[in-house]
Amino acid sequence: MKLIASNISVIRGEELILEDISFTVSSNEALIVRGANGTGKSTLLRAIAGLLPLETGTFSVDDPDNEFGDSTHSQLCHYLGHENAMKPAMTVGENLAFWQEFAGQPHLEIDEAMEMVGLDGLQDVPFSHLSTGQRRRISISRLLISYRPIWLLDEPTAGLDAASEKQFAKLMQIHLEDGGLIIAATHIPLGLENTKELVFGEQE
Amino acid sequence: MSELFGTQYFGFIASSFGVTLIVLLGMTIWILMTYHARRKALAKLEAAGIKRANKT
Amino acid sequence: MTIADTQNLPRGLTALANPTRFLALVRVVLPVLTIITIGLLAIGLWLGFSVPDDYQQGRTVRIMFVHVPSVWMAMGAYMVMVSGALGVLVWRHPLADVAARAAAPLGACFTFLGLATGSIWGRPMWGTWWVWDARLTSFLILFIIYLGLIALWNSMEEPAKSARIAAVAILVGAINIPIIKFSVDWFTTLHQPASVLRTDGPKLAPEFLYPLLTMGLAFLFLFLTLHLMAMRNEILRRQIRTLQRKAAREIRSANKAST
Amino acid sequence: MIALLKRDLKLSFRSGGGAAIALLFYFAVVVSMPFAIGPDPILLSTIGGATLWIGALLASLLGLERLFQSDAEDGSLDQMLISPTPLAAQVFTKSFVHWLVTGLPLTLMAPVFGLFLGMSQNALLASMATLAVGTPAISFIGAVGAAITVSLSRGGLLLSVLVMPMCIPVLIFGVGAVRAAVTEPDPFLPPFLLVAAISLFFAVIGPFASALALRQGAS
Repeated sequence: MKLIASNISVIRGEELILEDISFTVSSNEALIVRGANGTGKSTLLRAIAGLLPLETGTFSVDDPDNEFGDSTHSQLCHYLGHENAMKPAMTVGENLAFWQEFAGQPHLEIDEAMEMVGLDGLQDVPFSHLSTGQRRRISISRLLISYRPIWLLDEPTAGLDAASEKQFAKLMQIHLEDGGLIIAATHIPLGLENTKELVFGEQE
Repeated sequence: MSELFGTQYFGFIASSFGVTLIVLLGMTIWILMTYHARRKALAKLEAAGIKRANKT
Repeated sequence: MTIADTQNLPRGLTALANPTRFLALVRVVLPVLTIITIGLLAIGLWLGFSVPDDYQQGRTVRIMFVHVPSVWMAMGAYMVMVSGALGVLVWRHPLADVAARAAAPLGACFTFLGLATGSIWGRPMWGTWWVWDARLTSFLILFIIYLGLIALWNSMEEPAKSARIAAVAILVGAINIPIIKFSVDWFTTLHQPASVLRTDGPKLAPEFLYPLLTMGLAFLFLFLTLHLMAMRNEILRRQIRTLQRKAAREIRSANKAST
Repeated sequence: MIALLKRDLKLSFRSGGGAAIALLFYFAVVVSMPFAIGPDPILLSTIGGATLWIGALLASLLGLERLFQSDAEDGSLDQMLISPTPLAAQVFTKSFVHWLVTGLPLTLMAPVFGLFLGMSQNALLASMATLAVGTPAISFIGAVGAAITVSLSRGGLLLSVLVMPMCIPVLIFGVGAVRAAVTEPDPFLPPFLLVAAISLFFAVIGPFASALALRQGAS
């Protein structure tokens, strides 16, 4: 499976933030998008996820063995933004149960996913009681409870300590080995092997 | 035209045309004023802009 | 909205897509429009005052020469906004939002005029300044819709994103106007049947019709002139905004370079 | 969608949920009316239907501002925009939950509050019927207003100004039906059915318009 981006340009507000960007990412591969703040890393991820209209260019998915039927590329994506997309008033278990039922294609069990991020046992704790690091890890576990081949990660390791970072790198590695692909916008090296780079802002 | 004045309806006709005149004139003047104000601001910015472009 | 995505526009509109060319066009057309407007206003007023009194309403019928055109233009302005909204959402025309945004204050003014002259016209006939009759009430609601849209535009920062959100608001307003009209008619049965806007053609004696239509045309050209000027102001406002943002960015990069 | 329905219902009754507050606000508006107008039952009963309806309108508008605001703030809105379920269906669900949490309780409590206003038996039944059929329209129209103002700073005030003109037909026919139920010659059914028609109309138009507004606001 491949995600192909051909001469993408996106306008946000009035400024042309992305101009004529093309790349391909195939299964078991990760694309690391680097560059200074405001050079369009998040814009690219939001554009792939379908949250931003494209001025020119298209995204297409090359799916040889027709594994995913006719769903559009944005329906094959998990988008992990700066926000955690969890309701503080509800408990962790309720939040994850909602997202598993809402997103469809259930993958890991909730307890299993929470164990993978090392937070097993917090099911009945209201989300508001968690620390920022724990909240981030719970929103990462959301990626595990329903299956999407493409992971779009915006500053995934923000708010994580060293141990959780290594743990998250392991999870990403497993996702790649399962035939998934990752596009991550980050400054900190993620410690993944098979990666490609896309650098913004420094070329000129 | 002459028999128009002095009738008790004169007040109403005058006031309705008066209101129309005031509102339409007011709108036109308001648009012209903003036009000139913005022209001046634009000119100032462009002038400053040009200077800044040379400096860096 | 770059110029690139307007190639699917009808030929004429593409030419207007570029703001600078539009400003040049405005500079040429404005004087002509102003002369026509003043001319029509003069003829209309002169005709209006030289016409004999109406047997029923006496002299106050002359107020109609101002009230009815204002009402027409109030609705006309909303039509311009609806086409602007469609221009933004369907063709993504860069000037569509400018046209819609420029038309709103004008529409609000004409609606206010329609209300003011309507209530003054009603005063001698019905004895009170405000009467809850169908047309005046629906124009009161239209006035609130206009003010709501103007408040919406003012509260939004980025013209590009706010253009599409405002366009949705305009279209939702447009869908509601017939419903509001129907409910207001049901709510009120007092107002005399609209003498001019009848389906079987104007009931008015011909000598009243000519001044009315002239004044109608005069108001139309007045609206067009003011609308073009308001659009020019809006384009200038956006150019100023872009320059200010560019200046801020240059200072930021200048600071970075110097630290 | 069912998941969204369950979650939003659960959320409304948790801390910060809109359910109880809207009902209390409704109670405050209705009870304050006799203090303003005086205890005379004849006068109160004539404006009873209107008070119940204006109270319901204001109480519904109160709860609408947070309809999409909370999702936008914590990032859920982005996930909703990406999910395969059509956005219009999600908006329909959220508006329906808003009606369940504010519109329905108001309708059920209307007869109780009507007693304070000295309304007759017919009037109480009529206002309950019209509110039951009319409050959904307010939720669906309000959802459009909420979607339009979600990305604005002080969206709440603007929401009411934008939504108020759209709710006037519902108000006119709603209160008209209540008055018709009391005064003999006027038929109750036509205005009542018109309110129902408006509700159904906005049940379809509202979600699509809101989805369009939400999608534009996301970029």
